[in-house]
Amino acid sequence: MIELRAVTHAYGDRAVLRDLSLSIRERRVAILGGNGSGKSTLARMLNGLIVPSSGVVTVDGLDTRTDGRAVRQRVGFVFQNPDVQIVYPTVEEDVGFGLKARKVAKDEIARRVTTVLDRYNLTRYRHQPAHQMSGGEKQLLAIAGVLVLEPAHVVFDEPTTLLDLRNRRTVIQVIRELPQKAVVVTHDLDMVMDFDRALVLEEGRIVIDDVPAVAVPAYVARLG
Amino acid sequence: MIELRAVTHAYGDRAVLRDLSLSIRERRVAILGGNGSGKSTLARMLNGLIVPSSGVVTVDGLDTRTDGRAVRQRVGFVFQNPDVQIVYPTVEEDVGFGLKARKVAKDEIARRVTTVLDRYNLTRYRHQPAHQMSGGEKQLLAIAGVLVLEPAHVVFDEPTTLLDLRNRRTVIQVIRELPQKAVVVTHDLDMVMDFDRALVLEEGRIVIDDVPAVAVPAYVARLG
Amino acid sequence: MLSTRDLVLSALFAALVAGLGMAPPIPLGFLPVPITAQSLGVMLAGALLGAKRGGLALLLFVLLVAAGLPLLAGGRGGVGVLMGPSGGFVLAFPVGAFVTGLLAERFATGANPIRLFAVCAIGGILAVYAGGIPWLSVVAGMPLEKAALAVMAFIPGDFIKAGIAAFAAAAVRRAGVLPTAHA
Amino acid sequence: MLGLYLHRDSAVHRLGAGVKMGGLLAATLVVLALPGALGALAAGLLGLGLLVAAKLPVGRVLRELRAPVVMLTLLFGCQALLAGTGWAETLAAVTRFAALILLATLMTLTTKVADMVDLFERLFSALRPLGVNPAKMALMLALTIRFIPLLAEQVREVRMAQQARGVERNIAALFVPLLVKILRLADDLTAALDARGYDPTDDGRHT
Ligand SMILES: Nc1ncnc2c1ncn2[C@@H]1O[C@H](COP(=O)(O)OP(=O)(O)OP(=O)(O)O)[C@@H](O)[C@H]1O
Ligand SMILES: Nc1ncnc2c1ncn2[C@@H]1O[C@H](COP(=O)(O)OP(=O)(O)OP(=O)(O)O)[C@@H](O)[C@H]1O
Ligand SMILES: O=C(O)CCCC[C@@H]1SC[C@@H]2NC(=O)N[C@@H]21
Ligand SMILES: [Mg+2]
Ligand SMILES: [Mg+2]
Repeated sequence: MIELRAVTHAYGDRAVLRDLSLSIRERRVAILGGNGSGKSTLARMLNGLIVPSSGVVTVDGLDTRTDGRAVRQRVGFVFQNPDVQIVYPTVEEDVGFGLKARKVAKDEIARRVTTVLDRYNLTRYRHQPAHQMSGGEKQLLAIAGVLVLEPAHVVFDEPTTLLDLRNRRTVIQVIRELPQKAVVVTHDLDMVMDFDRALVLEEGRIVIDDVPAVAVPAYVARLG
Repeated sequence: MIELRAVTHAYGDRAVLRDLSLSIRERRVAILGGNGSGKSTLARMLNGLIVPSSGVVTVDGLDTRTDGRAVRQRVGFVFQNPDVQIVYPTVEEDVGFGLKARKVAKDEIARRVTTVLDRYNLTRYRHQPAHQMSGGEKQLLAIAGVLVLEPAHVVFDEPTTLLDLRNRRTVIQVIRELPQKAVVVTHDLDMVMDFDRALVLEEGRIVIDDVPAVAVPAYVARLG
Repeated sequence: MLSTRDLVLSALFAALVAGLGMAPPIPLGFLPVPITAQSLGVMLAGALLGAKRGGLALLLFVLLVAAGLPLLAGGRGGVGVLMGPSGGFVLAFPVGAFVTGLLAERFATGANPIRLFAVCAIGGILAVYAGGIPWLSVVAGMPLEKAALAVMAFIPGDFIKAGIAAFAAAAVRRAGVLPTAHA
Repeated sequence: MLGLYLHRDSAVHRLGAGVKMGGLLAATLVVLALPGALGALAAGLLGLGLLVAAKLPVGRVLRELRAPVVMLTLLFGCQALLAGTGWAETLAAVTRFAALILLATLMTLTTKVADMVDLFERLFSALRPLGVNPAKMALMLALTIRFIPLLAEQVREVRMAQQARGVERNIAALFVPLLVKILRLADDLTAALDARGYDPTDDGRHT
């Protein structure tokens, strides 16, 4: 469970999240909202990449401020731009990076990398430079690099924005089948219709919090 | 009119456009296609940012290879990633940048910048650092920076990808009302339904060329 | 202690120096050492990242060249090249960036391009030449004075580079995206 | 483009990074110690032999040598013309350095970055008493290699964006946005490393 208590965040003197309190227990939660409403800031807070200016964020009881490291072990994060997420030059090495950082044994790394590459249809790129892959393939690689660590929760920040129809469908399917709990920030309303819950942010406040069947039309209506 | 004759393009030994011939006279033309199909390469060719490996591209009779500079004065370009397009630290300076490069008088610059910021709801950011804006705000800024130059044609490379519903609607409306001719690369099929023509690329070839009412369903069907 | 951000910044600027190697080198004619854009990277790394991270960035670059990556201008690399006549300059790059950074942290923390220029010239030219000249003299079997004199041919180009570095560093400082020098 | 790892199933590929790096170092010293032409010949033959043994595409690898050879010829050739160094000596110098570059290229083409970086990590652990953190050095080396194409892409994009906005050639207008972009990119790259479980306080000791 992820919990926010009276969370406020400001960059300099610009407040972007205002007094949020929230518990996330559902399997699939969408975060919607306009540009600049604070979605990415909130998403990064869920695994301690950003710690709140005031208030507390906990993940399964761990405080992101004091247990950042443990929290990041539990919460995977997939960025909007896969380019920033790729650390090692070739696909195989990159997927293995997180495991290496956790001191997993070499042969165990090789085994888990093989499994995950296979799952996301990346096996034929195994020894290729990651930077030569297309946008969609890079996004899958970024997801593979996170999921190989088997986190308990995964946060996605606009995972489908750069993708074509086919790749978008693949990623939506991947998220749908994920055994983990997932929080997805997106502007793509269609993809969240079967989620368990949708939050709508406006100027750093939650203005709608409901099932998508209610929240999405309400959000669209709000835009006028 | 934009014309391509027997255009081929390769990066190193990787062919991404293959023998394209094409005249664009319509007011609104969409370029569709999967990730890596060559859309951005084609779009960049329309104002001479990339010159073809072989073949000729002309804009209103000017060859992009020999008259690149004049062509770029006629054809504005909005990039997929607004970050690359922003030159100056603050919003106001950045929008004025292109005008300054064209030696427009100072008070005229100020006037036009005011108008364009107003049109795109950016007035309140006028004196703020551009790189601290959210993705969507930056996209609007990038569009403003191009349109303030009043080019004869505008090419957009996925202009709505980072935008929320409201901004997306704004940008679609902006493109709809543009007095200029526009070529739009996009994965957003809804936005091109009222265009005059849609081209679908596949592995560097045009596989569909028709009005959107025909081309879009055919493209979706092709994806299976 | 290096933060994650420090690692990333050093690696990014090491990559920037490698990228500057894509600009074609210009042979001087009377010396087997080319004019290259890479010493501009030395100045930028020092001026923008400070002594520690800037020096580290260039150290990474040198290590990768030593490991055989073709990162020197014109696609050269390997220990062989480092042991060649121009090797002393390359080995002095980290020192150059470190000195530039040290001076920048002391005397050019603002966006004053003249101060930044002076700092880049001392670190990026003096310190780099101090390594390059003796090495050249030994490897090419030239008397030290002759080597020192020949190397003066690089000065005009290096002053231009210091000018570009100073201007760019000043503008970046104004943009307010600069990481603090001692984070 | 960067002559990075090219996967093949060969004995040369399977050799340990340490063996290859040590071999490269030894070969370099020998070549530089031998009289010019002899050293070049020895290194050239060794290089060609390894090239074939590694099952690499010979034409492509030799093509990577073209730019450096042109460069070396200009460098040493001009010197022969102007400073009166002998032609034989010039030829020897060019071929010697070309052969050494070939050996270095083979090293990078047949060794995975991760293995090379592991080697550096082992070497650097000797410097631990001096306060060097070998794991950090290793990660930075890997990151640098990863960032080179990323940066090349940024340069291309910034150049195009400048042109699209009517500025054709302006070094300042290239460097300022490029540097701003790099520094901003650093934020996201840092966040991404942290998100992937990298821990900067980890001193790299295997416990
Ligand atoms: N590092 C930063 N420094 C200063 N301001 C920032 C920073 N990051 C974000 N902001 C500002 O905070 C606000 C919220 O940003 P955030 O990225 O969370 O929005 P978002 O909802 O994800 O928007 P988008 O849909 O465009 O991605 C924006 O107005 C943005 O300009
Ligand atoms: N500068 C470059 N060097 C090498 N290859 C490139 C370069 N730019 C693009 N490519 C490759 O050319 C192909 C076509 O790229 P392009 O950017 O035109 O595709 P696209 O249709 O715009 O894709 P997307 O929908 O993902 O934006 C891709 O496979 C890409 O990897
Ligand atoms: O690529 C190499 O072999 C090393 C080149 C070193 C060039 C030195 S750096 C200082 C001076 N200024 C130049 O332009 N070239 C030399
Ligand atoms: Mg966001
Ligand atoms: Mg594209």
